[in-house]
Amino acid sequence: MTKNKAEIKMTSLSENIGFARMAAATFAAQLNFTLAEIEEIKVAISEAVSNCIIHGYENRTDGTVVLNLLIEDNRLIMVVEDYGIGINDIEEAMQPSFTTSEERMGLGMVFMNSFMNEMEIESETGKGTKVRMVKIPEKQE
Amino acid sequence: MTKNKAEIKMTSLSENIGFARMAAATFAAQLNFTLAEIEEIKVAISEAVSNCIIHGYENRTDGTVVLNLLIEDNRLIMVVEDYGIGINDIEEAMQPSFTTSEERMGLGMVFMNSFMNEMEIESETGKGTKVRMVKIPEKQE
Amino acid sequence: MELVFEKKKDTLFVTIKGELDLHTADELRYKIDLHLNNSGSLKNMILNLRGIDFIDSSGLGVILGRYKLISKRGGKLGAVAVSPQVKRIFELSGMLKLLSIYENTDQAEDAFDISGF
Amino acid sequence: MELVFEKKKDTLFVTIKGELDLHTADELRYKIDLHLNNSGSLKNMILNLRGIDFIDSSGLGVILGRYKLISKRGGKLGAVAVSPQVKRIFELSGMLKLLSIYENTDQAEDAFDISGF
Ligand SMILES: Nc1ncnc2c1ncn2[C@@H]1O[C@H](COP(=O)(O)OP(=O)(O)O)[C@@H](O)[C@H]1O
Ligand SMILES: Nc1ncnc2c1ncn2[C@@H]1O[C@H](COP(=O)(O)OP(=O)(O)O)[C@@H](O)[C@H]1O
Repeated sequence: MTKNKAEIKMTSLSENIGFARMAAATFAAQLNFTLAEIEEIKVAISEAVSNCIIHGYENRTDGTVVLNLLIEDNRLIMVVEDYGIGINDIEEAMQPSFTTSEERMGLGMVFMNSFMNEMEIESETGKGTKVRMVKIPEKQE
Repeated sequence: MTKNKAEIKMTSLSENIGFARMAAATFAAQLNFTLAEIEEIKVAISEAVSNCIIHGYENRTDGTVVLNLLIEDNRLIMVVEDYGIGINDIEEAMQPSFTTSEERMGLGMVFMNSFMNEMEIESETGKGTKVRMVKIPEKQE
Repeated sequence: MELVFEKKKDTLFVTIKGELDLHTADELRYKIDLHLNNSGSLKNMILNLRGIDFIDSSGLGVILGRYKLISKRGGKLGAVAVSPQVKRIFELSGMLKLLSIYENTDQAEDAFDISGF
Repeated sequence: MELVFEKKKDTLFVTIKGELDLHTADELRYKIDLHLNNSGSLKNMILNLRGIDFIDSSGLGVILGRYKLISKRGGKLGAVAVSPQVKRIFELSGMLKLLSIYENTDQAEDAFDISGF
């Protein structure tokens, strides 16, 4: 498997979080990931897509969440994007336990960071947010 | 679940047939389908995506297959599209056991037709092919 | 997600099956709180997580919120059949310090002093 | 897809696990044909399909092709542990007329006259 690409555009409905997870896990299975690594991928995608829905679109269900999956050079690259409210201060948002929602814990970014080899965020207020994550199988083929 | 939509664009690689199947099955699970119906959906998607790869792109791996999934009024609508060679004579192509590949059986369209409530094909030679399928859960909620 | 509730003495047993994410979090929160609110005598909670296929920070948030409710009543929180995956999530989030983990229901019942009920 | 091959007298047993579609069809075709070509004495084939999670017309095509090879040798094709899903696919395609279905390996071995080998 040298190069493969899938782009998924989906409605900002919470039903689609599980769908995104399953899609990412199935796509990732083309690489030599362990089951534990697949679980990590599922958590990272779940956090990223949930953030688009809760924060980016403030739970509106008429938004679009885009999940880009790419396999290249034995690495999985996942980009999750929304066209929602954006993040004012990315550094602040990345702080463990920082959250703008009262009932939440500010752990989403912590999990993405812990479970992925690379993670970076681009965002523009009022335009939207893009999270790029890279996962490399620990056991090389 | 009133309305939900997902669009998946993927490379024309045979690895992605299983991916498309899993994505369609997971998305479909939002409706009240039986396990047998989910299996039928998997077969129909498998046939449609395989056709894009083998016939539409003649096994070239640089094409794009688009899978559109839509849930509306308790129906699952699936559209599978390629931008490949197209079909000259759709009526002929739909005939059971008609095939243009020596090693194949001409059963793909038969399975799509048998397993879906509706199926229709649009195609233009040199432009590509679009298969639209509708599946309605037999047990209504 | 499937939920089974059971009361033993002052402890609420909750068996959770399925995936625990943003989509299912509201239902879990609502249904546990219904039991806690309906019965002021409930102090402790034990979660049976054997059937949990997935949990993320949204699911964890519900558990943490319930921990806070129970703490206010002077009760404690236990979890049974915690998979390595879930344990890791508990660890990263600091939840591991807030709850006790048991191999099986019997052990949890012993620890919560409700065996034989 | 996982394949296990076993020879008993003039019969090739093939146990197939996994998903049988365009992506795995080539491998299945190649590996069965390798066994058939390496051993001219093989006449019959019995497929154990207990582990088949999925099959579509591409997978079916491989089976039909092998049926033809075997028929040329005067042999016959059997299948064991055929799920309702797979059976329906066999039915729609006409394959059901070409092969015999058995509940389990013992029954198939009896029918193919290779028990005890
Ligand atoms: N897609 C997004 N759009 C807008 N804001 C976001 C997005 N993702 C994260 N944020 C901001 O970053 C904060 C921290 O996110 P996170 O670590 O996932 O924790 P939580 O979701 O629990 O708040 C959020 O509370 C929110 O303010
Ligand atoms: N996406 C497509 N692009 C071009 N031709 C197609 C496409 N799908 C089907 N066809 C044509 O229709 C024929 C019948 O298709 P099908 O019933 O699926 O059988 P098979 O795939 O076994 O040939 C194919 O052999 C091919 O000529």
